[in-house]
Amino acid sequence: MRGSMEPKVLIFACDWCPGLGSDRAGQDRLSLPSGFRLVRLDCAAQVSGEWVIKAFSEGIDGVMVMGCHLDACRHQGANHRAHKKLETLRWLLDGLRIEPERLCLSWGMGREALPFQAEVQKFVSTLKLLKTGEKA
Amino acid sequence: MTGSALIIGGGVAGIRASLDLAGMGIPVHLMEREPFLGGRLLQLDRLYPTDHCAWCPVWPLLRQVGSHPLITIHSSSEVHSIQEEAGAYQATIVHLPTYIRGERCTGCGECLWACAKKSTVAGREGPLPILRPNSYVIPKVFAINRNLCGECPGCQEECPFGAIDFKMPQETRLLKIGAVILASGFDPGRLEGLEEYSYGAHPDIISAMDFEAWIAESGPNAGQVLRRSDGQKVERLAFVLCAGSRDRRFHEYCSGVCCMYAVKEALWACQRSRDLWATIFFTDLRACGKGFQEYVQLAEETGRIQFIRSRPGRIQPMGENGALRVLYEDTTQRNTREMIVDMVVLAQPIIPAAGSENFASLFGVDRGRERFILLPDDKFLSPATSQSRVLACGCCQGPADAVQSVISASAAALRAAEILAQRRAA
Amino acid sequence: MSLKERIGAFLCTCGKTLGRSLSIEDLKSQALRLPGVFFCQVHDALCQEDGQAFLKEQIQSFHPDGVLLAGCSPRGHGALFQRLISQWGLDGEALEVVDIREGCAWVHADNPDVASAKAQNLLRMGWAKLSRKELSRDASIPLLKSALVVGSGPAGMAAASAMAGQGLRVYLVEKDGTMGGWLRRLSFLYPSGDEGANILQRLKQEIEPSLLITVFLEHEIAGARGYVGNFQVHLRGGEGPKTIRAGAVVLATGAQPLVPQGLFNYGELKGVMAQEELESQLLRGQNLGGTTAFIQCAGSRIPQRPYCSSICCPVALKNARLIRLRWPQSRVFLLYRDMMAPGVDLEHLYHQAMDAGVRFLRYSPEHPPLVEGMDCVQRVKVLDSLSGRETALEIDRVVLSTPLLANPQNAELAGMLSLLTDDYGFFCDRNLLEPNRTVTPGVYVCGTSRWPCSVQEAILQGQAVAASVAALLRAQRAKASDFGVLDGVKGWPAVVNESACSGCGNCFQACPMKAIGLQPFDGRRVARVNKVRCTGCGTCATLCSGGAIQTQSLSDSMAIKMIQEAFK
Amino acid sequence: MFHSMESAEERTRSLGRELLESGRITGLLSIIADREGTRPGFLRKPDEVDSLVLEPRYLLAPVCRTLQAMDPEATLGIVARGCDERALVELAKAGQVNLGRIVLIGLACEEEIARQCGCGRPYPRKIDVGQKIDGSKGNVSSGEGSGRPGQQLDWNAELARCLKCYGCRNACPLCICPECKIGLAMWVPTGVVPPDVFSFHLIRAFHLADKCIDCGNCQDACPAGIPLRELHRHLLKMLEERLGYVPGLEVDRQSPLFTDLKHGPFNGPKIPRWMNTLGENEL
Repeated sequence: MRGSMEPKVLIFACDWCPGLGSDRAGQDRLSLPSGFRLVRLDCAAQVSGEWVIKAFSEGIDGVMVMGCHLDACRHQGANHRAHKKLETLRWLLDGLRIEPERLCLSWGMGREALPFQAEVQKFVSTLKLLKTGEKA
Repeated sequence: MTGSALIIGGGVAGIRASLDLAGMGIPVHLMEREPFLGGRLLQLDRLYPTDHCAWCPVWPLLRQVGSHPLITIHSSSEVHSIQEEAGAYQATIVHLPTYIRGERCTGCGECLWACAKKSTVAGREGPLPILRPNSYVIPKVFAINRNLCGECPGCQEECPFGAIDFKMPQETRLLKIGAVILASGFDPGRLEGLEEYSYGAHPDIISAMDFEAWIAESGPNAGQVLRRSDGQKVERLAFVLCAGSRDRRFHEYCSGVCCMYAVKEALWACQRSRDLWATIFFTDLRACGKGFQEYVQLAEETGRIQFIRSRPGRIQPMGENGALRVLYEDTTQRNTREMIVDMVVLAQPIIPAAGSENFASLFGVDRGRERFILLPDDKFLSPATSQSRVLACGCCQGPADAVQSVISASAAALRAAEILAQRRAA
Repeated sequence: MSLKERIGAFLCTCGKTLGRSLSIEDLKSQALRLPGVFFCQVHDALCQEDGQAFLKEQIQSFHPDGVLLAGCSPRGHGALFQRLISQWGLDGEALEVVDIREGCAWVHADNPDVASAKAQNLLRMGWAKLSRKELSRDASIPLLKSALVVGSGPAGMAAASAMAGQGLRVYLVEKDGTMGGWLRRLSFLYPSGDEGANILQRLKQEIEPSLLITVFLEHEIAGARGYVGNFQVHLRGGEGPKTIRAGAVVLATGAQPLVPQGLFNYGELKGVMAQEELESQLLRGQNLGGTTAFIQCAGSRIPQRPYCSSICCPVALKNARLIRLRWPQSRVFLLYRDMMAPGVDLEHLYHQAMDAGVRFLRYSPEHPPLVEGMDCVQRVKVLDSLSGRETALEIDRVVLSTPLLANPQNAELAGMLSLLTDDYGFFCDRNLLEPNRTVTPGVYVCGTSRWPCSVQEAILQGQAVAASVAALLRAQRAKASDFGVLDGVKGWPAVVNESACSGCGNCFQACPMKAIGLQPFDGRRVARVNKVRCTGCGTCATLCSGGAIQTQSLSDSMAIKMIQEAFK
Repeated sequence: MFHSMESAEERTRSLGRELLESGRITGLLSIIADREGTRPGFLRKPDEVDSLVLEPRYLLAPVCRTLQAMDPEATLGIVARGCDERALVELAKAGQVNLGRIVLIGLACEEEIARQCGCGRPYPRKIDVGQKIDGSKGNVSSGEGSGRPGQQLDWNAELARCLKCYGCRNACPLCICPECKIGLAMWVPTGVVPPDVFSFHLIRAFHLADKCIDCGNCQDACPAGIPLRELHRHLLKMLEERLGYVPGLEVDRQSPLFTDLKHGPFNGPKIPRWMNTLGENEL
């Protein structure tokens, strides 16, 4: 896979909204970028910064965290904390001059097939731009 | 085992009631006219005032209903007849064929794609005859709507499991029932009667239920707010409340939930298209539930939703697919005005579901104002109807939102449990 | 037991349709290459009877300690398979369902190579997760068949009698000397027009004779400990403190109307009264002839109290009509902003009031009515926003419809039972479709302590709560993981490794469910998870630098391994 | 200069003596110099106080934590510079020290020391000794070299020098975990030098993101002279700009990472605020 243009994307998805979105995308037979792997979670708040960091160190190009929309978290706002925490990590990446765009937070957009597809495609195209930027 | 309960209607009220009853250890027969459970709630996109998607709070309930050992689901079924004997009912339930064998279908969707490709019904517009469970509703199997189906062998050939069977007979089941809970829900009332709003004359004059489906993320436009006539972005949107309710010509009562869902739809429309302005024509803005006033405030804070106390006198299409002219009197300014909008949403009344009439007569239950099921005791000590062993909850006994429905459903379930316990004792 | 040595893999081809977009053979060989996987079976439809039979036969003949199942999305049949394998003597958690249908074959149908490669990765990820899954640590808790009801208003009484009807032992705690709460002070009830006393009587008749209900009058809650199934609630008052053990707690603490001090010259002019004063006058059968003006939204729907108390309009309608009917000579004006009469019955009440000759004037918040008079009220000036005319009404009395305020006690109770209250002090419900449940399992809320509601709705809610409690306490025991964010959703509690815990309290501060505490452990403080409250959101784990607290559904080691396998 | 230095030391000693004589404190924690050399010391008797010195600057907070762990009942006096105080505050938030049993002698840093440290806040909140001087605004210099703003650094080159000696971690007053993740093979591959940028440095920095009190110990401890402080300064800047939070200032102010977007308790099902939060990656 290394060197191929298709970015490697790891998606951490809360099973409530985005998990449903991914299933619906399948049921509608939408075509999605080939390079993504989806990990189902009980809540987006389960994603720890270290996982994201580890993913990067394992050579994954981009990590996407998808959760329910910000005030509809089943766990009384756990995703608020997740949002801040991962935002901090983005600042940290920025500080080390690693593109923070590699970590994408998406709240509440992944519930339906089409928005899910749109989110993933958007992220993948961003990553492609980054790649070409590196090449150039 | 003593008597079991029959719950009529697989909407959120029926689901809640059956879960509570089963939880109390009482076998439940849950009967739904449609092939799938979920009722009206699953036709909604979002719920006010928390803006949760309608699906998320429901699917754990559905999953429980689907897997509960004490709950028997009779989908696409109807009550054929009732015999009363010795303090119990003998119900005959007709299970209409879905032409897809539940035990064989895995929901792989092959038939759907086959149908889309091969269907012999030439030039058919609109929906496919094959109904797909909208991601894991219960039961998880597909169904065929015979009225739309041309009975070509297309899907049969494609189905890997031979689940499709056009010869599927209709089954009748005999149930012994100790108590009945009516949860047959509501139907959106017809709007054709209101000439002044020329509903049907113009594609952009649309009912609220349709509008919600139209702008839903899962809807045909993936969440964009477009005109039905020419697919252009909607920039000026008008909601007309009390269209057909609080109106002596049609329904004198207030449909209870329109104010709030209009606000909700306005909010979501505004969120989904950044350059949309909405006007809500109201009579009394009945926002009197937990968090409702704040929800209305939220709408006001957007600055893109204005509230006008008025009931428009006329809605005129300007040309074939042109814009719409709304003539109204602003009752607080006391002057008649007109407003040109791209789309008008009519908040249609909530009326008892078509079936409820039938059920009422079957069980000999009285109906009160406006043909809603009558609760003589006014729910004061129980949600019992004129027949002591028949209870009612949800919208069949008056307009109710999701919260009120589940509350009345649980209360009905409790009462049913008491009735059955008395039978046990007797 | 951490690493699974005997994993059985099953591939479901969904009627060979998956074979079209990905190579099942490669997938099978991949599976067999995975450490610990000692057999791999392919089947066309595991979810069907024959498939289930096949699964059963395989599992019971080979006795794997973990099952790796690749097929449709776990959301599809995951719960079913879990139930099945737990019936066949395996831990339901020893199952990992890998979604190679929705998330792989179907979305990459156009590109079989990609789909196959991805399916293999997904399978490896599933294996990684399964093989590192600890045996689920859960707690089994006893469920006492008793419930404690706080407050004996209509909601509390209804709940108590209904729960007793379901065979539960009920303790009804009331801070006053008699039962009934506000119901005692109400004359007639809308919409039916029953007498309040009559309803109260009927409720009492169900409670007093019951052997299962103990009523503690003049008692209050002093403190509460424990969790669902086994709360210990301390009472004060009466003849000394006592402690009640109950499986569930029902809060029906009610609410009280705002005393409109300083509003519309209340307290300064005679004849300006609050709605409940009018109620008692009606009860006493006082003469209310002459002219009456009702002013709605007195102290509500204003910036400092923005909510609508929702019962004031119907109450005013009911009383206004009552006055008109009893004293035909009387004149009654109703000054409102929006007439909150939703539904069939209330709208009907509205019409009845109109027909009875009540005059309605709509005022706008910008121009509230002016109440005038010397020491006794004489006139109300109001600008009718509909006619635009300012009218001065010569009146004998003004009735202010004031909102219900949350019981000040609520905050204290919320603290004891770690509940959430909204900005106004009413209890928060857990979820839109579970209106009477709180975020604390086993604690329920009904009536006006949740939100202002009519007596009728309060009783209904009381019965609704009773149904939930009866269902909850039916079993002898329950598992901690049964209490997730919603009923029917598992909430696997987080687990703490005390030796690695620094006691820094990040988890305890951040936990959105208030499920974590700090407690001594050989000389230091370490985090302790309340297994019932915890819903497994994982916030704690992500904020623990030392990795001392972990979620069971996806621990760090599982996650890392999955990440490493994702693109192998 | 030297004169005022003298008097600062004298003043500190007299304060320390008073505290010891009054019996308010069990002992005084400070830097001491005697024939055995200069080191952190714990003075129990008033007459020992003569050995107290102020230089060199050395972070005493971790020592204080150790002492309290040994004897929780003791009340400790401590000569605290700004960094000491901030460290103690953060440690107190993390339940590691008990401020109730600590008496601070607030020491404002001399200009020279402040400059050497490139300290942004070279003074405690309550100053008993010395004059408050403004901290340096800009970025600190790595070593004595000329200051370079963090954004311009070539981090790959900088971090390539890392020897993985864990000096940065060991020197950090706020690294309190019994098991440190960057020591575990699960997180940081063992036997790789320089360590993988992501796992080693990012995890370390991330853990301190909302705790770092900018004492500079990590950077001073680094034998490879990696300007680690630049990284933390950047984080602190963002933290202050976006979340209005500065670690180490108030004991009762919890880290924003523990709360909702709208600070304060989340009130269950409530009115959504998606209007300004949905889909945005900015706070």
